[in-house]
Amino acid sequence: MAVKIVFLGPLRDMAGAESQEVEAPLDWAGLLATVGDEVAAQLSEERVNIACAGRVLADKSALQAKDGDEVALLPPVSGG
Amino acid sequence: MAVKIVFLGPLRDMAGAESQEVEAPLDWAGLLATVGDEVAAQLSEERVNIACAGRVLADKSALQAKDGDEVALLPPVSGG
Amino acid sequence: MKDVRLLTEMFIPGALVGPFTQAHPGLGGVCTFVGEVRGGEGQDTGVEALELSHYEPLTLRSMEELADKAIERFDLMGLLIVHRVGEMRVGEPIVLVSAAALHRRGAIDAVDFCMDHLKSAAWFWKREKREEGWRWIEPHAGDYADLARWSKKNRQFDLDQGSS
Amino acid sequence: MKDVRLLTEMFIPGALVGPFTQAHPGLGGVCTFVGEVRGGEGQDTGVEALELSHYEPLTLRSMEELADKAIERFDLMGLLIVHRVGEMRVGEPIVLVSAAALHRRGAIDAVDFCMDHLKSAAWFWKREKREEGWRWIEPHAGDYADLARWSKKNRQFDLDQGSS
Repeated sequence: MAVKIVFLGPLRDMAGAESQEVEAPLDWAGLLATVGDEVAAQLSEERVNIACAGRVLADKSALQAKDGDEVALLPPVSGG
Repeated sequence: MAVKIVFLGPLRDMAGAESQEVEAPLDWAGLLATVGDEVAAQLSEERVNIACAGRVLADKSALQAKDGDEVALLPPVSGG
Repeated sequence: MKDVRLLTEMFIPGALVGPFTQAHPGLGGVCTFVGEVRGGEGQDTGVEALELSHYEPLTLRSMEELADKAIERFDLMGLLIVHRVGEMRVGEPIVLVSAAALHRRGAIDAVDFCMDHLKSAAWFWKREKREEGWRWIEPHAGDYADLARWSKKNRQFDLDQGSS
Repeated sequence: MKDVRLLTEMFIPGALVGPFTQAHPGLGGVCTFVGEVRGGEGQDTGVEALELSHYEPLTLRSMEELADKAIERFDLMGLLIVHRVGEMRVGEPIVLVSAAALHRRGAIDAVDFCMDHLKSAAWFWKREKREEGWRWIEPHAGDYADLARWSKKNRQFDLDQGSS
């Protein structure tokens, strides 16, 4: 297994894919290096969140995804 | 025809009647003298309103009911 | 569409809200409040029945005026106000307010506004039947406070005083 | 009774609100908000369809947590939250929140609270289809302001950040 990066909402269009599999482990620097410049720029914005293994990270830069984890990139939401 | 005084809500129980017919014309002093002490005491309270001919009076003491008018005594409301 | 009704018979909220919603294609949201006679099963309130009386020459007209105010103030596409009068049993609906608007804030606020006014500034008088007999209900202090939220002048009543 | 649902198919609000109301005998009031896809007849918005996507590992859980908060905060007897995902046409319901309480204020405020949170603090992403194609929608500044009303700290987001 590996780490699966999932692109949500508008980030999906930006990445040109729904998801991407990368080698474990994956940290913040590794994530930024993997997703391409445009998505990486978005990730640096405060209003874009990251979830790892079903939990939203309070501090994105503390990302430590291990084998089998799903990392979701969550842009600003718009429900209702 | 005369002036019809209509008792609403709890004032109906107090007056012991739904309505009462009196000689026209009827002014504030006449009304107080007609309806009995208990209802008269209620009418003096600010939160009790009076309508004459389908209009709520901004100043109760300005009541001037003429032949055929209906005078409604409106205690504090409780709808919904 | 303004639809204001005083009903003397039991009504089914869903049977009114469905057609009301359908009548406003293009709406963004509909907010509905239904008030029922509290008590009965699971609620030891002791209330057996409720009676709402009103003063016909004023009641419907004041509800119409309330509806006009709400439609203008909250930019509504439609407003439905239904109020029962007469004797009701526990669980029966007393009042229904449904507001249709392009945006949710207008719809929700309009329902809030209308309910506060119907509670303590419309010409209804309520009494409850308990084991010991009938008892008149006055609005609570909380109802007056709710009403005052809508008035800059914080007047206790916001009724149309007519032309007198 | 807490009832939280994510639906992939069209739903009829009345078919859910009726049974929800029946399930709470003794209630004082039920407030319901239904949001629909705006546009179409009489509304020249140009929207042909709407798509709501979500992130399944978070969405339903965050809605459940929102419901728990609202039930406690507003002393509710019951709360129903239904949210569509997938592609919807103009006029179809997107979201339904229905709150049952002993008193109207709790029911109305709970609906207001839940809608504000679903609008800008739940894991949904919305895009619209117009003649020129699909376009992603972000929450408006007004939605953030609405949400901030419920928070003493005025934080922009009020999402559960989990245990991380």
